[in-house]
Amino acid sequence: MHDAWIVKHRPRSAKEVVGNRRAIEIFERWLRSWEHAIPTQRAAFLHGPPGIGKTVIVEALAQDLGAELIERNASDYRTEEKIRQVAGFASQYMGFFGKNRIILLDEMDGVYGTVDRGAIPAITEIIKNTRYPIVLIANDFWNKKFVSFRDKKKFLIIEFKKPSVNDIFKHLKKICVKESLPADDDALRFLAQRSQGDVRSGVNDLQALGQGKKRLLFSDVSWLAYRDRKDVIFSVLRQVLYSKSCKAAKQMVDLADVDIDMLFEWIYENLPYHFNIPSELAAAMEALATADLYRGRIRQTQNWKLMRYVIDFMTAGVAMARRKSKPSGWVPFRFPQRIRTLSTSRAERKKKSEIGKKIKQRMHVSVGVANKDVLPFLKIIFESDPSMAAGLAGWFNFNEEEIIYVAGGKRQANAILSSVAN
Amino acid sequence: MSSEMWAEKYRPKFLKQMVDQKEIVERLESFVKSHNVPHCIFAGPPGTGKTTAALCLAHDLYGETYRENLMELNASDERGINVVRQTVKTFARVRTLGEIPFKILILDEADNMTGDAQQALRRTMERYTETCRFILIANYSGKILEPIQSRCAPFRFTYLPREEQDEYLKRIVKNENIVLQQDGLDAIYEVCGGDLRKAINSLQAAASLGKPIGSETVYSVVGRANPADVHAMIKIAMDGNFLEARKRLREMIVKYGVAGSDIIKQIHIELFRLEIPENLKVKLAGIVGEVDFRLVEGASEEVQLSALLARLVEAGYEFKGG
Amino acid sequence: MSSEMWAEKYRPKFLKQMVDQKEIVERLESFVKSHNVPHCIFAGPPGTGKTTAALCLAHDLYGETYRENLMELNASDERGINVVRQTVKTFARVRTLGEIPFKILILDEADNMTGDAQQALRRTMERYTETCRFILIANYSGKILEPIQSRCAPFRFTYLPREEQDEYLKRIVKNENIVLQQDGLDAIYEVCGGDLRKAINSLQAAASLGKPIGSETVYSVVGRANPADVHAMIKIAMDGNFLEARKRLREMIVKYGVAGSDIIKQIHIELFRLEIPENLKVKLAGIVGEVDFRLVEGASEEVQLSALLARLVEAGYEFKGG
Amino acid sequence: MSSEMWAEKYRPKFLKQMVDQKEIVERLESFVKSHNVPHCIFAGPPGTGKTTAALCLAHDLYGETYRENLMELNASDERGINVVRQTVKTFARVRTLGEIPFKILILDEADNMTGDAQQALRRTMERYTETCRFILIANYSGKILEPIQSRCAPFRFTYLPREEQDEYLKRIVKNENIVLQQDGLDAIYEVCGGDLRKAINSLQAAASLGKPIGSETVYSVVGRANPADVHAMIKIAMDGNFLEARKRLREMIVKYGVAGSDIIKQIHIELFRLEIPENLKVKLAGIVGEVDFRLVEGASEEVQLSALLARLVEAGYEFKGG
Amino acid sequence: MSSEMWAEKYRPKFLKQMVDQKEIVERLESFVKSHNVPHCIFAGPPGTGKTTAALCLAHDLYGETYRENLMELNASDERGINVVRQTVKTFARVRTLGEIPFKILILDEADNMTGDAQQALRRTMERYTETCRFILIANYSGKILEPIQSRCAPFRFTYLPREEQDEYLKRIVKNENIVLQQDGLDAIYEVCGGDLRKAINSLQAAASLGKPIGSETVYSVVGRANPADVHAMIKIAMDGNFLEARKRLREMIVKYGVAGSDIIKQIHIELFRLEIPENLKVKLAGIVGEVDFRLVEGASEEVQLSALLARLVEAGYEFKGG
Repeated sequence: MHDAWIVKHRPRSAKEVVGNRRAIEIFERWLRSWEHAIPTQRAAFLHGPPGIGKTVIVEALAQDLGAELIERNASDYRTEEKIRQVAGFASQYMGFFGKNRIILLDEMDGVYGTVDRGAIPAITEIIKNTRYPIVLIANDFWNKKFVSFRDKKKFLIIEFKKPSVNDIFKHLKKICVKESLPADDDALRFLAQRSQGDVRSGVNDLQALGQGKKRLLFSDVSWLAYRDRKDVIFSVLRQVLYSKSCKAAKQMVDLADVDIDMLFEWIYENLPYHFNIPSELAAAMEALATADLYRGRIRQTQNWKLMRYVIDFMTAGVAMARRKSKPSGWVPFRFPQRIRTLSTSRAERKKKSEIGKKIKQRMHVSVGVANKDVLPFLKIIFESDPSMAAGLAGWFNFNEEEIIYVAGGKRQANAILSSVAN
Repeated sequence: MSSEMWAEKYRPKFLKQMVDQKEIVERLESFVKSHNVPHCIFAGPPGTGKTTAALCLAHDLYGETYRENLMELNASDERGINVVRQTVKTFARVRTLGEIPFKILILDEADNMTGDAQQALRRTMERYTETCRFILIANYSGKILEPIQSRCAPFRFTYLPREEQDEYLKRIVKNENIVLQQDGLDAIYEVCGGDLRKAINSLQAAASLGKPIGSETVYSVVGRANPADVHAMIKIAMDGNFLEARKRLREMIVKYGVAGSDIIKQIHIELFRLEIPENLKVKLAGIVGEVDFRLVEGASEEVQLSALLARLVEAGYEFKGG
Repeated sequence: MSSEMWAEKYRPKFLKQMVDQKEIVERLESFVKSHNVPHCIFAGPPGTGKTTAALCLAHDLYGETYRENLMELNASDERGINVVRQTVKTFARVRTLGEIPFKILILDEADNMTGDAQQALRRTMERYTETCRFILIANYSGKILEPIQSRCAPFRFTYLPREEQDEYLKRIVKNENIVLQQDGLDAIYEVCGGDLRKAINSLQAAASLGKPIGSETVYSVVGRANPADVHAMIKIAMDGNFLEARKRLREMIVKYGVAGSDIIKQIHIELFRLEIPENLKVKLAGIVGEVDFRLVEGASEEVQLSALLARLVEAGYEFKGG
Repeated sequence: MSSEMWAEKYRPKFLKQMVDQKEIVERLESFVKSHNVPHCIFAGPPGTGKTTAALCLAHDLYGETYRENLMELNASDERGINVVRQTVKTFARVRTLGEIPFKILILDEADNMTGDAQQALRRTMERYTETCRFILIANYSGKILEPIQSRCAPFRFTYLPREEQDEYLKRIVKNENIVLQQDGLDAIYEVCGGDLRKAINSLQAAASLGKPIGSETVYSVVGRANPADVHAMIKIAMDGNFLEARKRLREMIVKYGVAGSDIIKQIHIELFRLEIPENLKVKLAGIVGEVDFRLVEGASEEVQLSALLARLVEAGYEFKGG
Repeated sequence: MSSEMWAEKYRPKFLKQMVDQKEIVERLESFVKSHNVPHCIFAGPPGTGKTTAALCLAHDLYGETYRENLMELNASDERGINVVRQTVKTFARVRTLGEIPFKILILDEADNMTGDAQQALRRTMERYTETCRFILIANYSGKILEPIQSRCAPFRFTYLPREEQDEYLKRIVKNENIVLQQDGLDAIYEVCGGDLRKAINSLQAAASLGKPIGSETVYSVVGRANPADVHAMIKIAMDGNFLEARKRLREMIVKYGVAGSDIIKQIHIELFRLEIPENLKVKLAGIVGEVDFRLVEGASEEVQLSALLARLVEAGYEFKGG
């Protein structure tokens, strides 16, 4: 009775897992295929947001299939040496009872990206030779440290999605029955919605609010604080963009408990859609630029008290720019594109600087000059003349990835690569 | 002058002594009743009773031996991954002897933990969930990783309403046999907002002067200028009386022992309470911000404060002119 | 030239020798009488006798052995948490032998301590409160954490009135057998305000030239321009004679060895003594603020000071024109 | 097809191969003859042969083993004081074996070094002057500290005259067996000024298209090599499409890594080519100057430049409206 | 090119060789006679012989072994508290062997020390006053703490008059067997004012080109534009020809390798030589100040200088119009 409900009501078999039927099916089929022979995909990579049962499904299927589950977590494999110790052996030798075995490397997000001292290469190495299925789990599959797992030939990649509100609602209802806690459907539906697909947090909320109650009413749940998720941002945005007073615009930031830098990005992304008169758009952008100026000053001086002016200008400043501007019709709020672009282009920028260093060695210029005055011309050559490009690639000592980058894509690079091979 | 801190002396010991955060207290009491506590996040501004609530919960749960079943850690003190890895594990590993099969670990300022430390914490929470429940205390829950948030029941603490804070202070006043005037009470609220701990500390400092406590005492003790004075000074400046405004400013600096940079902060607050058009407020914020930044860069305080007042006077001209 | 510092030589040794800060001295004497001293905060601007008062208190309390029962620490010297944690603890741990069961620790520039260090200090004060009393010396009490403030009796020191400072200096002049002219005395007050320590130091530096001390000597010794010169330069600029004003400015810089940023401060002061309409002062104050900031940022002194003069000339036109 | 960048392939190896900068070459040759080289500063715009001259000098001096006696360092890649202190010292410390008792260190982009780094450099130059001679390469010698300048023989490189650049290119054209039309040659000069490196790179890129090279080809190559199509972006903004303009801007910054300062320079130049009334140009130039200034202090280049785009949208609207 | 620095080679060795600063030299000679030196502050602009005077004093005092009794430290090099605490102490602790019972420590750029370091210095000066005398060298004595000032005899150095500087340079010219034309001499004074060290360094750099030294050589060697060129450019701009003025500006930057911030300073100087009404000069001085500041903050030179030219064009219109 002392167990937290998320433990107590953890699914014991695959059937009990909420949502993601198709993903579970694919995963189960893959696990079962090991009974016949070792498949070409020796590892599965399950990814998706927290709290939707990724770990749970592995445990449940191990149970269902009667397999021994060897479970390891990030803290166990930060280094190459450790990973070999914990997973290398298990992947090769049989246990005592000749049982089947599943090796689970959970919470891969916790593996250090840059300082992992070879943990990820070691994992890939173990996967290459494993005799038992290996399952990797992470929230953010697109993190660049997982780049080596993106090869679909070698890895079964399964995305887990958020279960529907209805699925979670049903799950919560089941728990209420087991706990003998009568509950209003409204209350449960509210909790289901609020969880935003995070089943675990839904169960947690249910315990926090319901435990010890005779009956769970809508009024018991509605007061509960929101976790910081999009709808909070949306209401702040609306207030910031349409407030009539400085106080109202500023207040939301204090009340809503959101990350200021993130909010700034949201405002920057969405502001232009909500001002249709050029002079007012200019004034609003000006206010934002002023806020940004103070962000820069904070960075430079490390004096955080200046944050108050960032907030003034990004909220009150933006709001006060409005005289008559209205959006043309209903405009949905958009996720900040800049964040997305920046994160997708990070790897590219790193590649560029590597290339710059190679140019520098050959041409007696700085990396900066190389990227500004040499690389653009090199790109044209690589796009237009494969044989000259092949020669230059050799001269600069570019590797395959770098050739593809300079050529502007795999397709364009093919001619160069084959010419290099000859 | 007693050396005991009133903030400690008057801290509630049991949940039922907590006068504020009713809904949260009620939920916590139900945890006690059912002998089951999930991992929790207590989020909210300083002085809203987060730590107090956690301690009361433990007290109610374990009774007088609660100290043995409870551990407080400050994440920002010994920040980083090692706290989590080692101290926490050691504590969580040892089983409790009493009726309740788990211990409680309070992790203060959890939002100051690095991302790595939080990742490690996430794992520890999971592994020791049977023997240890975590209460993470944070100002902003947004700074806590989602996978951890999703493992915790969230509670948001809010500032005490004015009346409740007043009641609290009045109780202390009565007990300590001091005199607190109404304007002193107002000043404390003005300075401390709903931060109860800060309010009690200020009260104690003011009391140490041994005189009836009025607003002037409070402001002088906390080294803040009286908002009414700041307000008046801004108005005088915006009415065009530059020299008088400057005189007032200097008086405030001497009278309250305030640093120029602190005066700027107060001007910033007061400015949004002025009865002037809203867009003018943004403009004034720009002026204040500029001067504030100059001071940060090391410009002369005296010169810059004059410049600030001058800009306010000019803004006043414009306002009336346009 | 004697190597003894007059500021030390003429520092009062006992509370009853202190001529200023009457009210404070009285309260301190009552501590001595009762053989009990609470933790204290001495707040106020530099040179108002804070450290002197603390030393006198100790002297009166312990008599001639006071050095053994007293420790002075400068928080900004070895700033940070370690001072507090270690030095303070070591000192506070050892019990005193005399009649008074506690020692006194003077912590100078306590408002320069980081927040963390202050937190640590708070804990140390709490733990060793029986064996050690703290006197925190600060310019701004507002920069000290409230939990510390609420443990301390607050004292606010203010600038010496002109007459008391003059009297003080005249005593030294007589004793040291030097000649101080009235305009020299005026210049010292002009430069040092009520900061007594600064005044005595300036007097001693001026005396080292071995000549009767007039205003020129004082200004040249402290590296400040003569206000009359600054005043004249501003007037010339505002009369429209830009080139002449610029020439004067350069002369002052060479003659007094003044840095441009210091000239700015003086122009700022003189501004308010000019007989010009207030709206013009407003304008000029804004300009001076701008240029002050630019110099702080490292802009060219010559270019910026010219720019400032140019703005003064413009202002002069407007004044006459409008 | 050749497997080198032509700019390297046709880079002179010996001083006597250098066709340009005659006077400089002569002085350098006299150094070689006397087996003695003072510290030097090579100053001048990009692509005028500064690095080439330094390399040739070393080659002539040491013969084929010149690589061992020469070190190239780029100050903008490894800025800061430590390069100078450590790398330089290590290299300078080891004595050479050959006939010449010193090594040569080429410090490229020396005008990008901080003041502190230059101070350290100065001391290092002094200390190791017997075993190591420095050739500082810079765009502006004025940004190099005077004490360093006065220790160095100054050389000033200037842009190649049109005929010399043409001759150079024609030699390459002949050797590489490509066809360069007269209008192509004109276009290269038009676009590259006297920057030889840029000219050769443009030629090679144009040649890679495999067609006779006319002006069209040159312009298109240079245009493609410049990912910042600022002109188009300005037009889009002035046509009122802020979102599209912002998208373009983001691509330039994020995708192509163009520095904000380069974009704004480009905007400034394009501004004067716009077909809008002069007074609007002046107005916009003022705004560009303002944003340029903020670009340095702000946190995000994109946000600052977006604000400029919004102003352009506004200006476009007004222009059409009025 | 000899590697010896002329500024060293021609530096006076004894007080009696010093041609300038008569009054100061006299006072110093009296110290030598009395075998006693107080702590001193030598204040004044760069290149006025402060260090030279200190070295001569030591030479005269100790004779040929003066190097052992003298230590030179640069406060801004290894700024901060530790220099003072350690190096100084070590040096001051060891007693001298000769007739004079104290050593001399020259602390250059003492006004660049932090307040903390100066505090520590003050204590060190006090403690070792018998065995060590300090000569603090500073540009502005006002930046040295008064408690230090009051311990030191003040000396104020001023710029050399034009004739003395010319004489000095001519002596070198004769000795080194070089040709310096009158316009070269003028240019050196134009660029260096009375800063003798800078003048000698510039002369040596110009001489290294091996040609008779005229004004062009001087300007090009020091990376300053020829004032005549700057003058012409301003005129062109004020005549309304923006594009031509911008071309000239770029040419100057290339030709003389001038940094933007230096061009600004020169524009500022030329401004006052223009034959335009004074009120226009006033206006332009304001504008130059603004742009100077932006450049310091790191704004783009090209954009900001263009903007400045645009403002000059505007001013020209107004001038002719009004």
